[in-house]
Amino acid sequence: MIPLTWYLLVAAALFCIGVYGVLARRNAIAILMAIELMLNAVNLSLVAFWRYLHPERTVGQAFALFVLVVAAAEAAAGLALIISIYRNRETVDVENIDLLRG
Amino acid sequence: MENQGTILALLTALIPWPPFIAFGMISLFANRWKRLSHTLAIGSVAISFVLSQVVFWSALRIEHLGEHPIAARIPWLPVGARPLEFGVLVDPLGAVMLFMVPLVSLMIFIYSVGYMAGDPHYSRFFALLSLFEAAMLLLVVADNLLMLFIGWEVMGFCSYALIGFWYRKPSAYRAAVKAFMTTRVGDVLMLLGIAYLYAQTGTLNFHDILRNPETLKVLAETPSYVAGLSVAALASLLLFAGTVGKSAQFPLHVWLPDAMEGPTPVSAMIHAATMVSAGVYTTIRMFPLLQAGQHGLGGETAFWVVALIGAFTAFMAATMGVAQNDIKRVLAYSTISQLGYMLAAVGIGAYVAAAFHLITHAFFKALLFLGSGSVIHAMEHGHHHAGHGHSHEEPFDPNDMLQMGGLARRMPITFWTFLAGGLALAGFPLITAGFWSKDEILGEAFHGAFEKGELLPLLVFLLLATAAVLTGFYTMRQIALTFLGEPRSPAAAHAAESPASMTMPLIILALFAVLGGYVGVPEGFPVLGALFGQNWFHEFVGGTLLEHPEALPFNAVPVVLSSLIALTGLALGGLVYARRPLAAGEPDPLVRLGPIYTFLRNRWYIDDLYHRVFVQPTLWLAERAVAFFMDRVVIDGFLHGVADAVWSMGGALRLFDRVVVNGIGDGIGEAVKAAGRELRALQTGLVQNYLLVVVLGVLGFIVLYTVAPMLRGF
Amino acid sequence: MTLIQAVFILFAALTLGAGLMTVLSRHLFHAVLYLILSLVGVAGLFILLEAEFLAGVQVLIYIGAISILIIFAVMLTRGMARNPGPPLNNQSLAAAVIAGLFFILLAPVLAGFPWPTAASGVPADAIEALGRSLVDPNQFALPFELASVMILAALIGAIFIAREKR
Amino acid sequence: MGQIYDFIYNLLPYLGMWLHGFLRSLGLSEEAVFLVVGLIKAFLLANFGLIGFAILTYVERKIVARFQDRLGPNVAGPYGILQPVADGIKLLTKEDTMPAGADRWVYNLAPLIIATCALAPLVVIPFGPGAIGADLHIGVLYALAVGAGALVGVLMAGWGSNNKYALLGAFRAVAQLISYEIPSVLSVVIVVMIAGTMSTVGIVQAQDVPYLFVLPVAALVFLLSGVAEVGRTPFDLLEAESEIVAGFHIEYSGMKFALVFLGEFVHALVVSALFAVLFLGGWRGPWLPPYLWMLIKMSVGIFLFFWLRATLPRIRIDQMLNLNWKFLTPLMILNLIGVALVDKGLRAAGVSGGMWAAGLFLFNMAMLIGALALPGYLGRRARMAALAGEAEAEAVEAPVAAH
Repeated sequence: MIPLTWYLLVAAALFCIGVYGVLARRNAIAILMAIELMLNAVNLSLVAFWRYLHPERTVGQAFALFVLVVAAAEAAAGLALIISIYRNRETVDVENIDLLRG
Repeated sequence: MENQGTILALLTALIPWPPFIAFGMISLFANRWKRLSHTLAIGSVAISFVLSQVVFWSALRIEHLGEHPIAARIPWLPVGARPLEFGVLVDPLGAVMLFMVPLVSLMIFIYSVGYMAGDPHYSRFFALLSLFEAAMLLLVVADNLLMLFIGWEVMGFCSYALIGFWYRKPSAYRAAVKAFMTTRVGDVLMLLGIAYLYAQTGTLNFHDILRNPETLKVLAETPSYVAGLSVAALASLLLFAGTVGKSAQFPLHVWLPDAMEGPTPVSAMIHAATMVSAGVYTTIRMFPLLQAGQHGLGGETAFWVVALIGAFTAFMAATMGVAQNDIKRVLAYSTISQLGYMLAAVGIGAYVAAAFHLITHAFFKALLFLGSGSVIHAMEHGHHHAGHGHSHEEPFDPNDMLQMGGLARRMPITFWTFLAGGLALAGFPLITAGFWSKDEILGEAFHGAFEKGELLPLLVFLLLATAAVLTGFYTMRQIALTFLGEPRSPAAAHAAESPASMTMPLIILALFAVLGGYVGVPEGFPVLGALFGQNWFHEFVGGTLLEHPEALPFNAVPVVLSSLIALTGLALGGLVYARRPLAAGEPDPLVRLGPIYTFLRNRWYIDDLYHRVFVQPTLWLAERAVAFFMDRVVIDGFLHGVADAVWSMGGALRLFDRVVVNGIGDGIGEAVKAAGRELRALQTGLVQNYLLVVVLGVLGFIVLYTVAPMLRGF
Repeated sequence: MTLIQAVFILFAALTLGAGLMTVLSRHLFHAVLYLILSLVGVAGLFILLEAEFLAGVQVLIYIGAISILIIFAVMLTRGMARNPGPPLNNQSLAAAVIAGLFFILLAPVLAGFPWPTAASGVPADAIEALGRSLVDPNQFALPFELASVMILAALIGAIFIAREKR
Repeated sequence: MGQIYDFIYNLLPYLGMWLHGFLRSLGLSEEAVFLVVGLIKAFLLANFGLIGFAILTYVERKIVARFQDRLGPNVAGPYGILQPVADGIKLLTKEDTMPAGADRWVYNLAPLIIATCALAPLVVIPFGPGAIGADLHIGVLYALAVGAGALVGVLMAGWGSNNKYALLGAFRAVAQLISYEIPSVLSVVIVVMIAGTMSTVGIVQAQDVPYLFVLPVAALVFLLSGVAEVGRTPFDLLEAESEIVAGFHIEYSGMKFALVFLGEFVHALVVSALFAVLFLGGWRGPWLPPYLWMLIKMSVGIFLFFWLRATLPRIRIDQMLNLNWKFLTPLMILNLIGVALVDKGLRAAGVSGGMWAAGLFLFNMAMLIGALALPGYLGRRARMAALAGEAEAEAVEAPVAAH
């Protein structure tokens, strides 16, 4: 049997990888992917908790599903934004998108 | 019974829906179809009105509505052990609101048909108005702070959209943005309060928190580590901040007068009858929390804050109202001032009085606004009527009271209704609703001040009394300038009575403004008291609280006092304006007050202060104040009275200006500028930099909550 | 180490390795492929957790839809993808440190807590129960509706934003 | 006699039992046996796919030839039976080229992924009671999911081979596949809803009446979108020679091309198998042994594919997408809701068995007729409008021409 800790550690690691990606990638799409990674990490821990703490309750899985939906919506909207940005500015490089520079 | 209760709850839950649906349908389908859109809007409000009446009257028949209110909830998000629940709650307080809100709004909706006729964005107006109505009703029937906050914010948006309704006018959209931003300040704090309360109690349901002694006790005894306040006190103060924003209390009152840029029905509905009173309503709702805080740690701090802010605002706004020439701005300031009354009442523990004044005020203030609207309407039409053909040199302002006069003859219905509203506002003894509610507040204050001999009620009483005088004064001034004497402009000369769709609501509201007060006649009152039996309103609404507040024993002194106060104010106004009506082009007699007039006219320069223009006005004011000494001699006897009164305040104000304005004022200004210069470098505009910091913050928290305890363990 | 644990380690390694490559790989298209690989790994872990349904949905939604979407975006913004500059920005080092720290802080907490080891078995009708709970007004009906409305709004918004203005 | 019949009837289960016993007798642990059996099953299924592919190529060419009044392959071996072998040898011996500037790994992996994703669903195809790769209780979902994986392969192929035609082809392919995923998934959902399980075996066992006669709309749409997903005429736009040369696999040759090709055919096989399982009652049938029934039912689907290909012309891409988004998807959503309601209603009324099936069938038929009538009506109106417009135009032009 696999201890719950293993899953949690994997999830945490995946999440941190995602954080790193979000913070360090230049390309907006890449950042989006990193976010997807983070969401997956969350899902993983959700399901792990469901399995080990309350397999008889459906909350864990249900929330994982909701996260999935959110991820889908986020991908759709985010990519649409990125594409329209690309149309206007010929770049999806976050470092060049700094209209708010003080 | 149980069954009936659930049915009632269901009805209650249905109340906010019709306007909301109407909003959707109008904005989607009825866009360029005026008749349909106002039919939809009014129809929907009418439905809500009927529903709420049904609920109200059946709520009356329920024994001990306070203990067993009409309530039902559904789980919204079953998270962990504390599901977020949505639900409806109608306790006595909610019931009276439920009686007032749809009635007033229905009147205003009908009125709008006449007022907005011929506006290009007719449908948008009604769509927004309906959405607003839906939000307001949601707020009233809400059984928890979260729902209340949702309604609250939606109303904020609608207010913004409607103030800026004529967005082509720069002043309009500036006012809109100003209103939105100013209220934001309060709302954020309020949200904090809500979150704090949820974190502490695990529920936002009114009934669970406010009618649950254990919870209150715990809340009152847990320290909040902020200024030595108890959790209850802190939470109630945070929530109160929201009220300060929404109900335009000092120091966040600046937006309300500008909000008059919106169409008049909007001013009547949002900025007089419903939304701004929603702020007060919230405070009244959370009163038990406030009360709990009183006995707990931090003592009466919360009470002091609420009471003083309320009373001071009441006074300040009244003084400002004296010096306005814009008919709507006068009303705006009187609104602020009256709201201050209610909050002051809450602050001195006069729970029922506050609620009472809230209701009556809603009626007569809506009436006044609609009346002024009909006047403005008439002025505009008169202007067109008079003005076609020859051109006008100076831009015409239909709101300027100095341009009016003599309208009483030209538009009798408006005049009489307006008179009724005005007298109610001034608290004309016995025959107006305003008197009873205001009297109850003053009575409570008096009771606390002179019979219990406490300091806070004394201050409150003095401020409120002064404010009452001023109220009477500017009301009379307004009525006189607008309706009496001779027309001072061609427009006024050609003004004509408004259509029935506008006068009808006026009449109905006037009835309530006059008779509404009799539901709260003190029991011991000579003749009338015997006539109406016990103080129904007090008994009913008092039931909302855990321990029923006892009605004050009847005491003639405050009653007489407050009647005198009201009459004095009216008399003064009459002396100055009615005795010898103003001729065209003649300046307002108050100008002779010199600096004080200017000072008031410029609304204490608080706006300027907020625009970080500090120094000049202060110096300027100072030297004028000195000059004021000089020409004091020339001012005749009557002016002495007012002058002395206002002047003695003036001293305090000069101090206020020196210390607050100079010190804090440009202190803040400089600090902000400097900080801006320094921090500018930080704003790279790169999202990821910000994120980096955010994550750092998260790390900080992790350390705080996990690692630190471990270390402490060693 | 039992067989199942070996499988777990395999999937975990797949997930993390691919995830790492996702954020590191210079070429965007490869990044997407690695992302897909990592998602497959997660799906595998789901199966190990006896959440087959989620695993299936994961593959269907993430790999069948989302990653395809991302690939499309990559190709539509080809100017970037063809000749990629340095993949990382100039705060990458700080980011690495912070992410590392994050894990270092997180790990002991997760590992330290005494989690229940032996879990009770998954009920046979887990999937059915899940389905019912999603439409049960006392459980997730409202959030479910909310989610559906949200995704609808997101899609409409996406169409509106990305559409060629003319 | 009876025994022989019984043996033939239950051939596959017997084989399974024998294999299990044999392995146990070798002293393997239960786990190990599980593993080995799994491997063997996988091997068998893969080969089933491969052989099926080989046969299908031949059969298709024969059938299509008959349709077009030709002979078809007839040189290699009697009736050209050995044609597939010849093709195989040719493909194997062909030079394996790699286009310049191709994305090496991606380019090489793509065919593998396509082929694998095509073969994987075979795992959940039941060939009889107890004769299935693995009876997952998310069987159908699994089939759909891994099938979706092929998209990635297609995109990889299109991208990797650094060729604009390939990329365009890949785009088209994915657009088409993803779009038609939706109605097919919806129809599967309907079946799952009625059967109350996602396990393929369970669905087969639930079909006392083949769902073709209970949910005709779903069946039809599933078949239609199946054709589209397999990407065969009339939906073979992803390799429309006339427009984008050969689509995403233009650059592939030799073995890799063979893999892509295999993927396509196996996908067809799988779709028809799923059709058989979901709507034709899978292995169930009188007299004949289950696996034969399964094969027969599969061949029905296959034959339909060939038939369509031989008869219909290719449609335009906009027509294809319109058909999907504006007709099939809404239809399926409505059908889903309707079927759910009718089913609930019938069950609530205590109707079951034949009557229940008849009720659903009637409902579906009504819906189908309505659905088919509507676009016809709309189309007619549009044409009328167009004609009127032309008439006006002429009326306007006439005087102009006179001048």
